[in-house]
Amino acid sequence: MSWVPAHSGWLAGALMLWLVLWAASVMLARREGRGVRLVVPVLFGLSLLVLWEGIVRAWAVAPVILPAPSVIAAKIAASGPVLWQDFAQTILKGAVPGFLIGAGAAFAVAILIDRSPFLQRGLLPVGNFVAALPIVGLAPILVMWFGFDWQSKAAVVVVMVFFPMLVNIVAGLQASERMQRDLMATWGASYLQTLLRLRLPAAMPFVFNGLKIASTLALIGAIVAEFFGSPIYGMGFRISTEVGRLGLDMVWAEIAVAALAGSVFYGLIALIERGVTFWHPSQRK
Amino acid sequence: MKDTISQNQPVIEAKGLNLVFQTADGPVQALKDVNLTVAKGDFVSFIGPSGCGKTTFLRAIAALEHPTSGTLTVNGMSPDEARRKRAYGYVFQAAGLYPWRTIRGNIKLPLEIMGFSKADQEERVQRVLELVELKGFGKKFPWQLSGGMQQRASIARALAFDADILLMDEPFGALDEIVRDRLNEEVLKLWARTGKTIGFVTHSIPEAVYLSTKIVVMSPRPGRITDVIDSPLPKERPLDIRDSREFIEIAHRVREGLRAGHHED
Amino acid sequence: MKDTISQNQPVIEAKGLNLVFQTADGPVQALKDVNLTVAKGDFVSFIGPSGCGKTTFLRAIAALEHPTSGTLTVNGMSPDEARRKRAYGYVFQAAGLYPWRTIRGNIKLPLEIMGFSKADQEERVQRVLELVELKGFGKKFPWQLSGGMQQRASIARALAFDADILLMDEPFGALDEIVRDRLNEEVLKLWARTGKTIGFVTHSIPEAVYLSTKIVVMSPRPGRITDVIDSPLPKERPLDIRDSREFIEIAHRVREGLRAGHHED
Amino acid sequence: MNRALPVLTVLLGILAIWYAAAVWMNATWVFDQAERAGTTVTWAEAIPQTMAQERPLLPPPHQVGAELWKGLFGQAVTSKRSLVYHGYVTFKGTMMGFGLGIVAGVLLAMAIVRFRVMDMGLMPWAIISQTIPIVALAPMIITLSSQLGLTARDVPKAIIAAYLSFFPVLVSMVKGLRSPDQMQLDLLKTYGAGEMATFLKLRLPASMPYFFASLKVAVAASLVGTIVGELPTGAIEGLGARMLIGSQFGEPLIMWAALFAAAILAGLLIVVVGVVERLAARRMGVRA
Amino acid sequence: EDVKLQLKWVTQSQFAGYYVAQAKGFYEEEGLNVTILPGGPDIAPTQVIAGGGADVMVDWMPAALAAREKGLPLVNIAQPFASSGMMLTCLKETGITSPADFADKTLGVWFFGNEFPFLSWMSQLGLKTDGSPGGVTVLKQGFNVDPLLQKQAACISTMTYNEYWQVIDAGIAPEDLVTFKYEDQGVATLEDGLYVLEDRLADPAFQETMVKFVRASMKGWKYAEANPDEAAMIVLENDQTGAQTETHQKRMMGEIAKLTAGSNGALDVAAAERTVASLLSGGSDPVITKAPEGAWTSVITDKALAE
Ligand SMILES: Nc1ncnc2c1ncn2[C@@H]1O[C@H](COP(=O)(O)OP(=O)(O)OP(=O)(O)O)[C@@H](O)[C@H]1O
Ligand SMILES: Nc1ncnc2c1ncn2[C@@H]1O[C@H](COP(=O)(O)OP(=O)(O)OP(=O)(O)O)[C@@H](O)[C@H]1O
Ligand SMILES: Cc1ncc(C[n+]2csc(CCO)c2C)c(N)n1
Ligand SMILES: [Mg+2]
Ligand SMILES: [Mg+2]
Repeated sequence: MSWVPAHSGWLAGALMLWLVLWAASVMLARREGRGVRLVVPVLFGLSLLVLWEGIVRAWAVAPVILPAPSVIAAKIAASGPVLWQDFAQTILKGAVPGFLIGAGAAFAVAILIDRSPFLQRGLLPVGNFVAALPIVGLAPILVMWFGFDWQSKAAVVVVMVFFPMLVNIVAGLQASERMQRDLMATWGASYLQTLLRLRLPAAMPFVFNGLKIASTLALIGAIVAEFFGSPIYGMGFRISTEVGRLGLDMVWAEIAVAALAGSVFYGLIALIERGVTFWHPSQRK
Repeated sequence: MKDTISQNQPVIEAKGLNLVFQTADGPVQALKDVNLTVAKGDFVSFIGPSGCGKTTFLRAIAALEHPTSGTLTVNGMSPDEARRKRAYGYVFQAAGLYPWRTIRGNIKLPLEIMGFSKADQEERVQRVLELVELKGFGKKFPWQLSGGMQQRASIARALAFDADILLMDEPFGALDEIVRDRLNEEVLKLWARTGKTIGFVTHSIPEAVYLSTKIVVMSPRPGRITDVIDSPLPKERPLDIRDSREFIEIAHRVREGLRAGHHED
Repeated sequence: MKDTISQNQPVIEAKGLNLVFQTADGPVQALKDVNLTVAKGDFVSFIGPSGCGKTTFLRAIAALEHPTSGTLTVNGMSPDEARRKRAYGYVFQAAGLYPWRTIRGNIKLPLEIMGFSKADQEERVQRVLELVELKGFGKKFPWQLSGGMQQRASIARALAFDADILLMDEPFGALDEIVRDRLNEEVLKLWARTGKTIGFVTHSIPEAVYLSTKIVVMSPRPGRITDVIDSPLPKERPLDIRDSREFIEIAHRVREGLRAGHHED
Repeated sequence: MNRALPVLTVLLGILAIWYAAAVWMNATWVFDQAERAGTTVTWAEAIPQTMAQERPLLPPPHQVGAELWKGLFGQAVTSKRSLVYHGYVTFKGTMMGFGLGIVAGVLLAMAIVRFRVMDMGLMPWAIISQTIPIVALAPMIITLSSQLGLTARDVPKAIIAAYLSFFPVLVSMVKGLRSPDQMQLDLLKTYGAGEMATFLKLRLPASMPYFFASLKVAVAASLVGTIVGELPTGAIEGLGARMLIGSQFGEPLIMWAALFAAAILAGLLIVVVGVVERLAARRMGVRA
Repeated sequence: EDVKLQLKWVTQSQFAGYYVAQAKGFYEEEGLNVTILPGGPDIAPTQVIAGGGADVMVDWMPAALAAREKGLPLVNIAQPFASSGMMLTCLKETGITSPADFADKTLGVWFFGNEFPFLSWMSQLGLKTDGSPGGVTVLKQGFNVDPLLQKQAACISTMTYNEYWQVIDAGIAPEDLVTFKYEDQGVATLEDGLYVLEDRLADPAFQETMVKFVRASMKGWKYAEANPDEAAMIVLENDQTGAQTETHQKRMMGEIAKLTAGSNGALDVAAAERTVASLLSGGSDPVITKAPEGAWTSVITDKALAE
């Protein structure tokens, strides 16, 4: 590969367009408002795509190495049903149920050990430690245990999600201020009353923090697990197979879907968070 | 007849109270040999430098801390029993409102916990909101109100379930002097109207003198009572009373008491 | 001769000053038609309810805000120029020491930024530490000191580069009354020793009366000056002066001024 | 002592569950084999057999322990059969990625705090970047880096590790660089300080506690990235490669031992970073 | 001269010839400095060579031809493997006795470019692979034989030299297994061949290097065939993970020798054309759509073998 571009026209054009988009972002960023918050990142992303397209075309990069965004876009448009099938398998059947089960189980365990400081003191360091482990290493084992279909993917996601969630929920349950707990005590509130009316609401910012971390983990877990065995559809399956077939445009199409799904997933959690923890200083307008 | 008896029966009675905290650096004697009798309808202020045990004593009364030795009775029973009988309304320095509940929701909270009926809850919320002049603010969230209003809401919350004893730990410490003046006047009115027994912690000498029928001066390391002053001021107290000779004399005595017990830190 | 002239030349002069903030809810007039002349060596207190523009005015003097209209001169020049000439030492309500620097490091900070020589820096740090009686605490970190000591360190920091004008925005608001009394005495001594011009914001009437040669009473919505009181108290002021007739009279006038300008919020 | 007891209890509990699960899961195979051989076994006979299989579905703890011991101490640390050696390879990758991630995170955070466009344009993409499954990019990272003349095997691994570890650093640093309050900023203004002085004397030192707090998360993420990077990218050496080979050649014990070696490495890294954090905190004058 | 060789999979006896040629100094004798790059599950040799990361690669012909259709002009310059080692291994207890019994069963298959022979076989059998009734259910098999042991699949793909023995090692007796070799079913495709990019071959200097490389590699292969145990030990020394075992590799070498036997490196054009035909006959979804032109050349082997 030479450093001198083969088609410098494309490069010049792309650079120009990039500059224009960039300048537009800079100007817009000075303004205030909701629309700006949305438009600027979109422009920013667009400017990167333009640069990418320009570089690929200018140096005539082989499509088996890095396809141009336009090629990827065409592939996405042409492969709707396949992409949907993969999405359904990996995200809807693997990641989402795993996420829900993992988070739910963490919640249940957190409540169960809530009354035992002893168990908490034991489980928290262990949980913190496990949360830092490369759990993905368990993927081949879980595929062996739970079979090829989505169950094993969900299992990987459950394991990956469980500990970060547990740690966050337990921390959240301890997050209420002493003054707030004392108030409950002066009213003679029971454990359950205190839990429902004080500690759970106070824990929500932590819970959502955990959910956000878990949402990206869930996606990675579900996709990686497919590398160790899967039916012949699914995002991880498609990615690994198409790399072997040099179908790089399809690989990028799946990556785009994954990024989109991940962002929507994350955005959804952030939205619910806004609704539930509207009172938290970080959420107030 | 009954009224007179209960008038004379002490509401709070501490005898030889000691309270020691076990900390990593060794024991801390937060209260040492504290003796105090508070009668029904008293307005008792606790004043003293930081760390002298004011908060600890108030918490012990509300059964939030347990004395190491000595006896402490509230309405003739143990603080724990009194708590179960809903004897306390407690107001902390910061308003301590739950940010996820509206003002109305915050005031309702103790009522829900104590199992008041829905109708009764509504009625009481209305009443105390009026009492603290926050009518119309029930649907706001705490952070949408100024500091003074928040503090009034937290007082309303403590009043809603009609506890005998109102304990306030530096309720106005975070407010500016003018707002504080007004709230002081309102607390006095409230006290006059309801006849509650009030325990009040403050750092401000004028505030203590202006409000109280009894001023308890405390001193730290170990936390103990150095002076108890029964105020000769009348029950009716306009703000101007603070420029009167009597007021200034009591204030002087309190200041002297404080200075004597105050070590350089 | 020269001394007399500079004595009479105003250090701070505001004429018809207006300052409007543009906020999401529309414009807020923080200062309206403010006129004030401060002479060299004056100790000016600003007092008034929350939101009356005390902080804004002090910030405008230090060129941290810019007036919408009117003129404001400091030593005969614009606040921006004066800032470049290092005319200001500013002390905020909280000590605002940087926790990652020792006391000595904190005091050095402005000196480093202003490019004083290493030797000069050392010498000045020593001098101001002595001035605020914190000798020997230079190597401590802020959190190892009590609140009062922290506040003294922050004053030392503002003194280190010998600014003409010392601006203090509620410097003792967070401290308890006893500590506050002591620091008030010390500020007075410092003022007497250095002859600096001091602008001082407070919420406390006794504090304002005790410290100032000139008390500026302000009132909110829009922020304006409602009264300027030149104090007849002598320069030498023991703490007891607060029980004197003159003191109580000025305090009364300030309180009346405040009450008049204070609206219910 | 009274901190160790609960942890020990929990660990003992986990061990007990593990043994029970091992018996239950491995028994299937014992009964299957018996059936193929046309004999029958009782549970009493089966249980010892579940404890010593060559290819157990779930190896019991002592088997993993023995294999781990063999891998760690059974040979010279320079041997390719030594888990210490492979642990070191993974450690090197982790550190490279960690360093790269820190640099990238800090630089991006500086740009985001300084330039409003960066804040509005870049921050959402930083979040989106973390929702992309990095493993999908691994093959392309390998070919692209070889295209650019970076043929060293460490490079793609480090890039993957850095990709995962830059994010926590970025988020914390943005928070940290923005942590000085208006008062602290104004104070510097009254001194007539410029942007550079404000950055060096205020923003940077103020961000340090946030920075160090993010390191624990970042180092863990970097380790995950390295192992993920070792799984597919050539399976040459490192703990990830051993896991893969263990899986490929039906040697579950090798896989489990590598998994636990990775856990030990993670533990060590976190402890070390924790100590660094505490030392730094002390230097920065933070209360103990 | 420097030569970089990209393998298709991890270091194992499957590639013994190259490791032997290196260890025994055959490359050195030709004046070559050869770097052997092991592969792995995420490494597509085709992609590596396209990106300039290697000069020559080992791959299966179906994958190379598919890449050629995608616009990556790969050319086979030598074919050390004469026959195919791929087969389907089934559990007898599932009742499978012939390919006719595959219908409605679950079969494990390798993907990542290794799936093409299987797909063309199934289409020749007329079995659908999309999971519809009457067809077969296909699983993407991972890196090991667990799906058979866990009975998640009725049959799995195995190589005669590797996975089959893992099934045996796992305790399943050969009598309990039924195997279908692609070779026997007439659907064999050419496995491990050497491929380079067409445009580079135009350069005479590169041609010369490849001649030397193929000559030395074949010398290595023949040595390995003759000394299987020694060859296996050389492979073991080159395994950097240290996780491979001697028994595995020695046995693998023994089986590999059977596949390289009879090849002097020159491509059997008839076999290549059979491969193409088999791939073209993929029914509705053929692996390649038209017969490739210039996908192999004998220039290199002609010169290398002419002593
Ligand atoms: N939970 C606790 N554990 C250990 N020591 C405590 C605890 N609570 C209070 N103390 C110590 O007991 C002493 C009295 O504290 P207390 O809070 O009652 O003082 P205070 O008079 O309310 O002070 P302030 O004016 O600062 O609120 C202090 O030395 C304090 O450090
Ligand atoms: N940066 C700003 N943007 C918009 N409005 C502001 C800003 N700063 C102050 N204000 C408004 O200007 C008015 C005066 O504020 P300022 O802080 O000067 O009052 P203050 O007298 O110092 O009050 P306090 O006693 O509470 O400190 C207030 O209404 C305030 O809300
Ligand atoms: C994803 C994946 N692809 C292939 C194999 C099996 N495999 C190991 S060696 C070899 C022959 C080609 O070199 C094959 C097919 C696997 N286990 N996993
Ligand atoms: Mg207290
Ligand atoms: Mg102010």
